[in-house]
Amino acid sequence: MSLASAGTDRLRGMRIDLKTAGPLVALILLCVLGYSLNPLFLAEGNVSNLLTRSAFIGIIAVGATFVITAGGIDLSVGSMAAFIAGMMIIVMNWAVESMGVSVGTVLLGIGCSLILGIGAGFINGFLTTKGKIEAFIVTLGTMGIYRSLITYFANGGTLSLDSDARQIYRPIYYDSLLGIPIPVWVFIVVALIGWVLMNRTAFGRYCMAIGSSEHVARYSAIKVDRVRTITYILQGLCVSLATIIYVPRLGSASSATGVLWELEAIAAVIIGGTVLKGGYGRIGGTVIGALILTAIGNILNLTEIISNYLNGAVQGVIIIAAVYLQRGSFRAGRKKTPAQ
Amino acid sequence: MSLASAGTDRLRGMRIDLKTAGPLVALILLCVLGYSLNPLFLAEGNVSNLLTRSAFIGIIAVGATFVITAGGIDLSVGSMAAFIAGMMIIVMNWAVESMGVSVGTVLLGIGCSLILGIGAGFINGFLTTKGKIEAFIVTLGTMGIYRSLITYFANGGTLSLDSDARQIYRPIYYDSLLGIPIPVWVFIVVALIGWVLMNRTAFGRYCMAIGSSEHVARYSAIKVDRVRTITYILQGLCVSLATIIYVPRLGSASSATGVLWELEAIAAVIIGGTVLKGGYGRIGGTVIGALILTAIGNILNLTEIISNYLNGAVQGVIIIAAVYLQRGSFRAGRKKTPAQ
Amino acid sequence: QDEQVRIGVSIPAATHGWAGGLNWHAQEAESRIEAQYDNIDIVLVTADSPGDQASDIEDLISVQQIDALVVLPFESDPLVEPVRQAKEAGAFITVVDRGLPDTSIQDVYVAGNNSELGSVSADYMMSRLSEGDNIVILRGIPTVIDTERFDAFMAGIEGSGINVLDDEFANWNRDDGFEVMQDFLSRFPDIDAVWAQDDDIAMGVVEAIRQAGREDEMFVVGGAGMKDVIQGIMEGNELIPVDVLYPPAMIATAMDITVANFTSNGPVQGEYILGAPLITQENAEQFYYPDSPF
Amino acid sequence: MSEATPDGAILSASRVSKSFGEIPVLFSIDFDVRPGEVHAIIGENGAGKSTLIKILSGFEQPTSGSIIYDGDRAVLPPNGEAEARGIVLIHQELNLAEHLSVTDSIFLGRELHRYGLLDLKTMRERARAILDRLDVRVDPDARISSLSVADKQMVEIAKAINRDARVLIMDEPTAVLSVAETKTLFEQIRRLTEQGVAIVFISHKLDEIMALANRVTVLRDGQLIATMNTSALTPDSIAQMMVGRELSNLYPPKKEPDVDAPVVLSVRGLSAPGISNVSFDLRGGEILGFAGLIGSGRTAVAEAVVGLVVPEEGEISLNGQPVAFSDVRESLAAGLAYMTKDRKGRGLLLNMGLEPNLTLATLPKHRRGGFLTASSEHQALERAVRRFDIRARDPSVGVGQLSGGNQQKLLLAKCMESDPDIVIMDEPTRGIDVGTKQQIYHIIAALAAEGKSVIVISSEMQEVIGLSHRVLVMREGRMAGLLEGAEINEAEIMRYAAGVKQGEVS
Ligand SMILES: Nc1ncnc2c1ncn2[C@@H]1O[C@H](COP(=O)(O)OP(=O)(O)OP(=O)(O)O)[C@@H](O)[C@H]1O
Ligand SMILES: Nc1ncnc2c1ncn2[C@@H]1O[C@H](COP(=O)(O)OP(=O)(O)OP(=O)(O)O)[C@@H](O)[C@H]1O
Ligand SMILES: [Mg+2]
Ligand SMILES: [Mg+2]
Repeated sequence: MSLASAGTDRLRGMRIDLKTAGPLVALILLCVLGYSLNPLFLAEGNVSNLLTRSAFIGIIAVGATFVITAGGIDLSVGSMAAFIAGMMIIVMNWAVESMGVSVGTVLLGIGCSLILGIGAGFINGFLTTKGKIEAFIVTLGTMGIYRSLITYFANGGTLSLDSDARQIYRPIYYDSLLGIPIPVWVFIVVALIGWVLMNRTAFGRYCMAIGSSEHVARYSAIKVDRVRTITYILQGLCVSLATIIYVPRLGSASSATGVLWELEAIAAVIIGGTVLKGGYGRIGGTVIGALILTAIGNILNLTEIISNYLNGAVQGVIIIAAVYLQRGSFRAGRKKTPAQ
Repeated sequence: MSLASAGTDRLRGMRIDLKTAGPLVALILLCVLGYSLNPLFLAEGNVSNLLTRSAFIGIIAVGATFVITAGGIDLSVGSMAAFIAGMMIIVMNWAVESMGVSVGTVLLGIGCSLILGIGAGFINGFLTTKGKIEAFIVTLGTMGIYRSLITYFANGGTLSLDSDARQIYRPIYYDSLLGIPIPVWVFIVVALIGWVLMNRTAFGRYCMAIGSSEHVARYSAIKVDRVRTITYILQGLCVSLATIIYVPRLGSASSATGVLWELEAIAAVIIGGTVLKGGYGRIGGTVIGALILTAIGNILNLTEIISNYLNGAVQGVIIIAAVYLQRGSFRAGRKKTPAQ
Repeated sequence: QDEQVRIGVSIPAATHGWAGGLNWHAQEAESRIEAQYDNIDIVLVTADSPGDQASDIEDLISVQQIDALVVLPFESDPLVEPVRQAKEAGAFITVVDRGLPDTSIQDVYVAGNNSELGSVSADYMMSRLSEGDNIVILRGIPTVIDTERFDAFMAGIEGSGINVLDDEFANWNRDDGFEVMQDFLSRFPDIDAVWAQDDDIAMGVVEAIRQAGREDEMFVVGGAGMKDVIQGIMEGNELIPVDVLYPPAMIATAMDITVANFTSNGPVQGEYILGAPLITQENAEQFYYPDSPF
Repeated sequence: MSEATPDGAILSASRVSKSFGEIPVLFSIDFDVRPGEVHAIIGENGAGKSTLIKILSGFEQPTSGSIIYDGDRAVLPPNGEAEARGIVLIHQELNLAEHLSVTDSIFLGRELHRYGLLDLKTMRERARAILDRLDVRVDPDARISSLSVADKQMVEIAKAINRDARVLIMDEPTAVLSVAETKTLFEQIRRLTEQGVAIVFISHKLDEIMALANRVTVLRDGQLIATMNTSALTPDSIAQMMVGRELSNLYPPKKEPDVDAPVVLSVRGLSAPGISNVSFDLRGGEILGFAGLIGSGRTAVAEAVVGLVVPEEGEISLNGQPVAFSDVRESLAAGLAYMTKDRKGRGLLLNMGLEPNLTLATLPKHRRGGFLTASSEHQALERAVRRFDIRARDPSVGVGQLSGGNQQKLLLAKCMESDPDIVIMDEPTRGIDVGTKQQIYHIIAALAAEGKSVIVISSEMQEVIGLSHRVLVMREGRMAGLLEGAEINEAEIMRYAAGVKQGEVS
């Protein structure tokens, strides 16, 4: 009669592994494909590039995992990133002009980014929860607003960071620690914190509860609006962190910055096995999803066998195939535990 | 004891009106705004332009209403439109070359469009239902695929319709019937059929039931997969119809055709009051949503008060405000009939 | 001589007409050059944003291990570092169209000239219009290229007394060109000329003017050198009487020059300015490529 | 033995077994039902009743054994398609799409057409007629989401009655119905049996079985215990067959609360959507029953008290302090817990396991240093399983796959997790078998004995009578009467509830 036997526990552990295995299998197949097309795919330099690149989308997607798990959606992340990057540059350039260059300049920029990210996330959250407007509309609106604002502040051109400030800031993107690039460290830390938040705190549980049934959550003494708003703030924070490591990469921002990142971030989340309608979130899957997306882009640059015009088609086919593979093994493990 | 008096019937009528009134009020306010900014906004020529323009997005959005109501999503409509337009032009040019120009050429193009639209819709539906892949991923994939294919067939450039064929085809966009442009007629007919399908047939009920709870629908002996697939086919058909009136407008298609139409179509649907998570669809609202979106763009072109760079921001603010207004009055009418 | 040379070419993806032409010319040049020289391999990659392009260049360096890079930057500033890395990895650098602020990185610069496109258009406008005449402007996508063209044009007509009624973005897109022009036409009863600064936009503008039946009131100036437009000019089209060249073929030129660095005896260096000449009925023929998709 | 159809049976199961994965649930069951009879199935929670009738209606396929319908061996089509062949099932859990209207729901999958389009008018009229016949006062155009659980259940019944059933199977249709509604339902069932419809009926309420059924089949742990004529049985003997032991005293003896016990909860002039001017006091150690018909506003009172709904008017004070909860979190922190009767829609996350559901409302208790400790949640579940006798054959499954009664026990456990001083239980024993009911009644009595206070909202009149010290009867959103001591009996409650007698309460 007692249910908690060690046996079932082991069983459960295995099932979870099987679930996460889906995206992982897809990623491994992709790597095999990459390697067979060009062995340099697995060369250290390329792997390091790939990981560093996936950090942007990955960090943003970790935030998106919370939003989506709690039943929301955020389309504004790409423009938000562009806007924050632009404001960081403006603030840092201003600081250089008025106070000269120092590490403080960069810290000021970072501080500004954090505040803007949290603020922007709060606005999205507030409008969705208190304004009771569909998240899709709110974030479609703010998407347009941030994109416009960066265009406006850049006067239709590019905002570029002062070259001295850039010199100080540069290492945050280009340097390594223990052989691992700093953006990858940031990604790792964000993913770990995200994982702990999702799986080991009440907050994560609340997100899943709200996404799976708002009514049940409310009747279970969960402050639905607050938790929802926090997911958007987390998303904003993640965008801000991604921007902080993005700015030193190119030292500039324009209206072309971050275009379509929202689609990529959401795709990474879904490829990772999180359910778009909410209720079930997997940070580990999201990380792998981000790696898969970045790897697809990278592999397309490795070969010449197909016309450039067809890049998008190949990308589309691989994404569909990756998710299909994943669902395949996922279903096997799921027979007994339908996630929805 | 029976409360079924004429009174409640009247009440219900009013309630529905009040609900549809939400978007309508927003549209009227927008018109007032437009008129006050530039009286030409309500000039006959402009109104006719505006209606004609809204036909594309409107027709596509009618299809999207079904997909979304049944709990799905289709991101591929924009690229699908570009792809279909491109194939129509290729086929018609080929027909002109091999058989000379006649009305048959245009009919051939139209037939090709219908087949492609239905086929593309079926593929989306099949992959989502039988392949059990999230609609978001499937249609993100096909979005990339169609966009690539049109780029490929157009060799990265523009496909242009043979000028003689164009002469025959042109009236479908530019002519009027009883003073109303033909595209507007098509829009009206599609919207009416859509409304009847949604509200007066079992199919519409099934869409709502599936979107509301797939489980319940399945247990009510509804062929869930089939209904879902049909919604995607309808969406494909709508895209095809929109493309048929689009091609004669400029007689060309390129990789830039239909970019972001998917976002606009979904936005029109949501602004119209359909619930993004499914279960509740309103064709009338969608039509108004499409008009609102087109009107916003038009108003921005008619005035000079704000920097061009900020167009997107104004658009964003208006969309959010429109939906807020709508929700406002919607809530008032909803107190007794919470829609969710 | 038989040493293998790999040349990476990084350009923006074919998201609008001009970029489509760019892609076409790049591909044509690739097959032509690869057929001509056994030892040269060209790797062509396309990007959707400056960030993408930076990634592409990283990949060209680390995976393809290129000997030379031909790059048409999405935007100038953000690509300085990635291109510098290619340089430091030992590649020969050819920059096309949009110059990098740090000119020491490049070995060769093949320049288009956006400002010139603006000022040549302005000169033509002034030659046809007089004080008090009205024009409307349809701009591209809000980016550096567009801003440079626009600023140069405005500087060009300054003081001429020509009124700019309004300007709106048409996103280098025929549909937007059509719709924006429709709205301009309903708004302004008196328009004497339209500066569309891009042939794709101009095509849309022309349709809108035809629809309104106002072909006789105004003329349109586009830009780039799309074959349909040039054909029209050759045939004496009055609605689009001239065009300002901004040839997407410049990428092929740049690739040829880069190849020359490896095949000819002397080193290749310096700037190749292509300029933005005015295409008129007299000289149109020499700019007409009937096979190009653009 | 051959697969001979038992005499006159329209639908029968022969040696039906069922396992989910490796877990066996039914073992070689024989069952049959004849036209015009009511055949009841009873058994403990998780005994396999719902599984059996799902097999009988095609929703599940048997692992072995066969179904004989109309004299022929049949493989019934899945997903309710057997309805077309005359086998209609009312599921234990509500099976309605929240966005649809009442009429739409009643006709879902069976729409009426006219000229190829939906015949809305006729459908609405028919829906109204059926609802009237069932004495249900809901607008046929109302959305399902706006109905109370009981009304939803009535819509389910209306939906089933509307089909041309030859076999009508009902899985605990009365669990949330009060006496009056149950009576109308029974009238309809009798009408149907007279027309020759075969009825399979599941209920944990033994008196209903005695009143309605011709034959009774008892299941225990997936085994067939016996099929007998009702006339040969008494409630006690059924209970004994079910549980396998003698059931004495379903209700624990009432221990009168201290008259001097302080008033812990006081409600004055409370008005909210659905209710107006409700006032009552609750003392420490007291069990207060809420009785009334469907939609009389009992749930609405509870929801207004705990802050799920913002009251329009009135004062609530807790231990003498005025309070205005705007959120369940606040009322829970103040020691006031509310257990919803809508376990599927409001109570449990069906896609999640037992543990996260149990601890959802009390997660902060399981935190150490800000992080959740799995062992602590684990222990909580073990305690709850023991205390409420929750039976899950495979504990890692989603809660949605537990048997209905076990879901209810989990919901009870979840509510008690916060260790409240005052607990409002809405239909606490909905779908729970008699054996466990006894246990739960004892738990409730023990709570009161500890000095805690309990409000029991129940449609099962016996339950209210058997447990409560005082009973508040509601009618049409107002208090109809407050009964004490010997006044607490069925007849008196009915009189207030039906409006025959008007209360002297202010
Ligand atoms: N889909 C399923 N997957 C796994 N186990 C299941 C499934 N459906 C039911 N079970 C298990 O089968 C057993 C019998 O359940 P069933 O619902 O038939 O019980 P029941 O007699 O109806 O109980 P109750 O009176 O509580 O409704 C339970 O242990 C339940 O957990
Ligand atoms: N928010 C609300 N707005 C309008 N009416 C409401 C609201 N909440 C409840 N009602 C109505 O108030 C009445 C009382 O409902 P309630 O659910 O409290 O009844 P109940 O006594 O618990 O009966 P049941 O057994 O049917 O649940 C119902 O008719 C219900 O439809
Ligand atoms: Mg090559
Ligand atoms: Mg059951």
